[in-house]
Amino acid sequence: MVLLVATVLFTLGLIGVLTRKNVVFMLISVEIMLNAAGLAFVAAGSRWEQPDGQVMFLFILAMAAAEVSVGLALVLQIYHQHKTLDVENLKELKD
Amino acid sequence: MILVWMIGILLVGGIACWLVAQRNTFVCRWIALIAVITAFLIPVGWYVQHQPVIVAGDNWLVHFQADWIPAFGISFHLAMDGLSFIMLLLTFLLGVLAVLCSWNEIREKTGFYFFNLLWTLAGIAGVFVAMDLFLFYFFWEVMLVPMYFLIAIWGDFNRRYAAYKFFIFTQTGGLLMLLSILALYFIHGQQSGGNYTFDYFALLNTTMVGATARWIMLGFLIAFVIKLPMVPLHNWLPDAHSEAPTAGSLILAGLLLKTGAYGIIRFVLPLFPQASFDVAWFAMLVGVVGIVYGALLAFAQTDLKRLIAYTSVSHMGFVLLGVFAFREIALQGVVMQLLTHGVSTGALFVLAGMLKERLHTRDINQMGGLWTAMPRMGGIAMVFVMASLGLPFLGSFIAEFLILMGAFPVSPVLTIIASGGLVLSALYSLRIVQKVFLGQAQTVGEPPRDLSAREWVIMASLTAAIIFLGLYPQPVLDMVRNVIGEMVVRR
Amino acid sequence: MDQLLAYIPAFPLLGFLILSLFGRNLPKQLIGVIGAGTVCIAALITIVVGIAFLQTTPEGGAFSQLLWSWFRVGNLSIDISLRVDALTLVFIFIITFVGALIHIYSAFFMWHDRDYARFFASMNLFVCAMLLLVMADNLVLMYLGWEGVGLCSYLLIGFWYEVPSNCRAANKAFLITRIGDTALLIGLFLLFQELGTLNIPGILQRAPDYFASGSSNIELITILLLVGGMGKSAQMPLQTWLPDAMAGPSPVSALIHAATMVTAGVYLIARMHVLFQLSPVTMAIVAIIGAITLLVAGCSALVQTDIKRILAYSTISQIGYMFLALGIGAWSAAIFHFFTHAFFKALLFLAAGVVIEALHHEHNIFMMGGLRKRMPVVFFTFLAGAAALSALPLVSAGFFSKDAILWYSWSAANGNSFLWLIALAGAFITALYSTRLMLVVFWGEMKTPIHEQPAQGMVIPLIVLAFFSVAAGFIEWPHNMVHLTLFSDHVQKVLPETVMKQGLPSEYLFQAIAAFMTFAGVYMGYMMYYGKPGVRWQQSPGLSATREFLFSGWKFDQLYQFLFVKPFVFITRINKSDVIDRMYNGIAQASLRLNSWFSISQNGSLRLYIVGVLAGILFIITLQLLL
Amino acid sequence: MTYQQYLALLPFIILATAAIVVILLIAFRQSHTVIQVTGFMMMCGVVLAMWYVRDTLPREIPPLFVVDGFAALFTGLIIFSVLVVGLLSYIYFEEREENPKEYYILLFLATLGAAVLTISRHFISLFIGLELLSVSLYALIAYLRNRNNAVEAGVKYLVLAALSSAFLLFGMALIYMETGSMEFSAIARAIDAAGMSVLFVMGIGLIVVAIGFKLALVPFHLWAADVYQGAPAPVTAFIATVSKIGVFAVLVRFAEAIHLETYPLAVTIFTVIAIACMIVGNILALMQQNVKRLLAYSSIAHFGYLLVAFLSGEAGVGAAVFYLLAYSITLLSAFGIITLLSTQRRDADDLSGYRGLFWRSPLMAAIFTVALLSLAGIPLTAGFPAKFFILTAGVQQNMWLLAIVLVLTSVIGLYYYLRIISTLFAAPPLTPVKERTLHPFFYFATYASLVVLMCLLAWIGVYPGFIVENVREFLLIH
Repeated sequence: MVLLVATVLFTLGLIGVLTRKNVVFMLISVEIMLNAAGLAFVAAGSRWEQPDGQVMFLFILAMAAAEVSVGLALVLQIYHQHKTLDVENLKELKD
Repeated sequence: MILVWMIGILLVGGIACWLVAQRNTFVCRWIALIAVITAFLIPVGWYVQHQPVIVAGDNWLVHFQADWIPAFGISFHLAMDGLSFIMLLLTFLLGVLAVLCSWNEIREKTGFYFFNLLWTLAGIAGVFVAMDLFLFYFFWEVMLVPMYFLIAIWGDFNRRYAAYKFFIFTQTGGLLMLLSILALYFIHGQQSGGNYTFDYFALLNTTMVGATARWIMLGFLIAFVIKLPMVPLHNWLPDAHSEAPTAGSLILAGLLLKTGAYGIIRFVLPLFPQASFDVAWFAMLVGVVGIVYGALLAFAQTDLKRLIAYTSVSHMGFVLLGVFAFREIALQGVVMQLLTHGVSTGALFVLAGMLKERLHTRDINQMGGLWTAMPRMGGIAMVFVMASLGLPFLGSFIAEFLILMGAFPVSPVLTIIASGGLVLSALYSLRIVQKVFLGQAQTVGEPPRDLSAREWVIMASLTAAIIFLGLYPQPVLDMVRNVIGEMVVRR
Repeated sequence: MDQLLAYIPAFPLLGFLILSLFGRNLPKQLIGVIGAGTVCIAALITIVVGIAFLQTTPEGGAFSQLLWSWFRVGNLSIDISLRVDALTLVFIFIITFVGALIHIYSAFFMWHDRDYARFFASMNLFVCAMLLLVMADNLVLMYLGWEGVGLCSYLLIGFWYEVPSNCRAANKAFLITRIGDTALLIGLFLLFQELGTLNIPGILQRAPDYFASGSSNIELITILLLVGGMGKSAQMPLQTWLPDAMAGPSPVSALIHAATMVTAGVYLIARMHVLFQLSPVTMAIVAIIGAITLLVAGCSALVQTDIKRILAYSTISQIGYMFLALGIGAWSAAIFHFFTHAFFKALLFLAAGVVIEALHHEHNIFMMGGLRKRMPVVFFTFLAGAAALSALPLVSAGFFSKDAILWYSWSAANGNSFLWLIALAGAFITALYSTRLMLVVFWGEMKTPIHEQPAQGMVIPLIVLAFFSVAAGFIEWPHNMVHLTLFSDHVQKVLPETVMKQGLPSEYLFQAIAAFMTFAGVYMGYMMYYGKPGVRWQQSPGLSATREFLFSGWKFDQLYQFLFVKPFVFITRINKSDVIDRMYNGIAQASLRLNSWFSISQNGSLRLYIVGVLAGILFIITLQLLL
Repeated sequence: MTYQQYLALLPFIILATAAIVVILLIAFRQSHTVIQVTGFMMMCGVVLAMWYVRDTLPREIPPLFVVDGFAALFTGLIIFSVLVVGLLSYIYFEEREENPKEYYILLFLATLGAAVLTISRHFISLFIGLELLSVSLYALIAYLRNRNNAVEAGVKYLVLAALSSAFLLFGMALIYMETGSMEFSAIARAIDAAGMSVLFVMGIGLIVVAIGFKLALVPFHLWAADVYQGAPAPVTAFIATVSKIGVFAVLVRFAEAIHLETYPLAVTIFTVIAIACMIVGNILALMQQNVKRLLAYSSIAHFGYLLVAFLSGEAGVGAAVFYLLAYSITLLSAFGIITLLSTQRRDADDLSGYRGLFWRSPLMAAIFTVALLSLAGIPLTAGFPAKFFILTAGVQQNMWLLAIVLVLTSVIGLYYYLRIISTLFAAPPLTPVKERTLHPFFYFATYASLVVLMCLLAWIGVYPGFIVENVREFLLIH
């Protein structure tokens, strides 16, 4: 049941990443996905009555935080350089 | 041990050339020359010592074996029999000439040039004596890379294209052969109860069922016929030959093609007697097609070196015909053909190089009437043109005569068509003489000078070789008799 | 005596080596001495050997000498070894003796040429090769000589290489003969496959009990050999090269394209007579080819205007006679005709050379004329030659040999009236064009001034040859006249006697008819050409068309152009840049296109990349759900 | 935890301290050189430690880690690569205006992450290692933020990496849900007991996605070229070697634990991916004019080859290790050349810049040539035995399809390697490029180390026996 919710959440996040053009929103959507995964872990942990699921969730939180911090730093840089956050403008690197 | 010395001297000499050339290119040339000559003298001297052994006809004259990668049953195993010996002599003879004829042709980057030249020779020599399949493949590749550089750096206008084509064609074949080698390796390993080895003599007594054998054999065969080259896999050859520097063409035509034929004789026939016998008729057919097709193309060319290149396509067709006739006479003829074609076509390429040096063109329509200015070169050219159309008392005749003689009982029709190739060969060969040396002199300005002393030495030695082979081929035939004989009884 | 044989070809070879290596640095006198001298020595040795042979026929009927073993592979073993029997003796005598005369002649004839040394080098090499051809005791060595003479004829036809037409002629000669040679080679393969040897004595001795007479194999072998012979001897349909070969200097035409090389085919067939006797069909073919050739070539000779081309065509037709003789099994007659023909045809060519030189390289007979008074020596020698050619009875060598052929062409077992008639017609034509030649060149008023008389050194060979072309016949008389048959006695040590029909009319009758035809030819020629050279021909259009047709050698060249040369050149031209190359370029193109397609995906858009990842996931998931 | 276990972890502890030490040094305002040298020392320390504890292996540290010969091999490989990368970084960053010090922290953290991956036998350690690696990589890639495209590359990598780790996590969660354990061995046991279910298979699939992303396998390869191009040359080297080695290590370990080769499904997937990698990678590189991108594509292809070894199971591991060794040496020397040639403004990634290099500085060109030949797998270079062993493994398992595809695609690959080589040897442009003489000592140190790498390539190429033996020996420790 909870797994289902997690799956839905995950899918939503995925859709968000796909549809959004703005880097910040993309990051947010990724966060949603990560948390969906976390939720899944918690669910699994509760299923087997183990603490590991929740432990894992903590790790996920930490990692998400680190990731977001780096991500936002990069976003700032992008804004400085491109004066926009639209990923469609990030196309200097290509064949 | 002498085999190791031979190869080692070349490798070391090559590096020495490269290093010395920074200061003094003159010394570097001499180093190269001396290195090759010593390498040449080693087998000769050995022959002078051990003559009786050869006459006695023990197949394997010299052995050298050392561990290399024991984990995979790979050993550094060199051995020489009559066939290898003959090929080695050819290799070093042409090697010396190659060094000589690039004496003045190569102006810049001399050191690196001779490095590549010597390493190519080393690789070729290795191919002729390697008796461990891994080692064989190793040398097979080693001779390509320096050759690639020779073409790509010192080549003619269109060199890069030619170099790619050469390398990629041969590499494709090589990798397929590698696959086959591996397959053979495992099959043998499983048969002999976990004795995994790449050793030629061990693998010789591997038994395989028809289909497997045929596939594995194809892997080897493709690699070798690409080198040979066999129509329709010959397309790398005209470009490579025509773009390479003189010495490059000399080595390509004189030696690299031979490695293909050598491979067939040494590996394909003994390892897969039955399988190769099954494809024999097809191979002979393709060989004959090659003879005719190459001749037609040769006749059409106007670029001298390209013309000569196609003639070797035609001549190598004879090799294919002869090898797969599985007759002693034919196989002996094939060995002769390897020698004589090496000498004669090599000589023609050297001539083409000399002409290019003088006239700065390879287009035969811009030549003509050169006999007046260069009677010596004309005479020499006449000799080798006659060799390429198979005139008796020149070695090529013996070769082609034996091949056809041997192939005739096997397949009269194909042999007759192949003999028709002799007429075609007359067509294109005479065209060379007529376009280049006969007719009205076309060159404006002062006439080109005749052969210099150095060039005279080169051509004279080649001429002597081809005539000797034509009038007294017996030593060669004796030398390979046992090898061939074994081959014939195997199948 | 055996040990002498090697020296016969060795001396010319020596001359060749010296001249080709150092020739450019030697004084002309020395070159001439070496060039002619070596051949003269060879001739002397030949005569010594010949005398020895005639005194005591060696056991086995031949001298033989093994020089060294050439190559031995499996059951094939070929030696470099020489063998001289009665037949060979005739040939080497002609080669060396006539050759020596011609060399002496050329020493003066070529004096002003830039490439004096090259000329003599090639000539010596030719003599050497020709000697090897006839002295070889196995067919491979013979083939060596066979190809060698081909090479030399190529070199000498194209001797004046600045003129492109000469080179073309040389190529043509080499290629057409090469076709024959290849057939011959295949013949050798088949022969070896059947008999397991290529040794001439071996073959001759094994063949009869191996082959059933007329079995397909032997027929095939002999036909292949015959084609080889046809190529060298310029018989139909491979005759077209010989007239063009006249591009070479006159001595060359005399030696190679009249006396010796072109008769190699005759030699081959005579040499292999055992095989030919075993194959009646081939024999018939040989006879017919000879007959046709002699007629066709004779007709062409009638209308040529170039003096050397006339002689060339006449050569073809005379060799036609020899083939006819061979075909009907008149072996000794054929060889005898070769013997006499060598003298008078060489003579004619050399004399023609003198005339041409004297008239500023004028080849057209209608620009000559009136030389009778001015160049008496040449006139008389030429007369002797022409007489022999047209076989004037009893006063010319030609009569004795040709009369024998005419007689046998009816009386021999394989002969018949048809062949006889053709031969007769040939005789008539021969007489006609010989007369035409004589009259147009030597009578009438002079059209081109003479600018030099021949040197003494050139005249002497003429006289010697003239003597022989009169006297050479007297060693072999028809049976019904004088019982003197030295030649056939000699030759028949090797060649079988001619088998005759039964119940024939008297031989005198035939001789009378032959003589009559000859005189008729001469008379007609006299009627047509005396005083008013060739006028009547030019008038009527129908005739001039025929004349044109004959003049171009029955349009054979055009035919071959159309049948072989043009298609071949076309094929090679269209495929100049190797069709197969397209395939590989195609592969390369394909991978490049693939590359451009793939790199579309690398357009730098992050969202596309995400889609890519998603696609991957979907792919994997679906794969999982499917399996 | 016992003393023995601590001992076993010693190398990794040293590695961790390296990062901290650097932080402290920065706090004390030490110069770049000092940091560089210290870092170098620390890395050597790690290697020594590894050598020191070698005899006590294998050692389990339940539940997270296991330190065995396999781990030792891969860690050694990683550390070796980092040593070279560090060396390259020095001269590279000395040229740049940015303050390079923090760079080393990130470098060592990332290394730690990779190292942890090699010893992890548990999802948590796997996850931690992976994230340690990737988070530091985001920063490393975008380190030279003022150079155009660095940030772009960083963002691209970040978004995609985060996405992939989301998949990884979800996959893990599914598996955990299914098996009730996050330990590889336990999972394997659970599967053997219960058999596979849809969820488990899904989980595996999602994990494969993450792994595939990190290894830049087709179709998760699209980021590779851009990131390689955008990142600073040393970092690119790092991504190409260290991170991939670590991830590959954990992949192998996981596969071994759950006997991946026994699931036909997984084998099929990997086969398809491998073939796709070989083809797409080589084709994409054909006409590429940018050396860094080209190397990216070639690395895609090379991991395709590597998968062949991976698919042939136990037999392949040795081959894979050898291949990774040869591959990393090769790539490092190639990137070394790129670094040496890079100027202040931009990395030397344009092929036209290499025209006629051989006649300008033969040694550099020689190194680069050898590297390229090794990538092409030509004898006399390490690449040849590497490719040979992989083929051997493939043929041994009768994976003919893969073997033949490998052969044909490496022929295609030949073309673009030759293209670069012939550019190196082409006639040089008229304008000579100015030589850099800054910091000669480190410059030549790097130069020398590159020469050493080249010799190493040649040596391994001619005499691979030694390496093969040692690798086998190490692999036996478990």
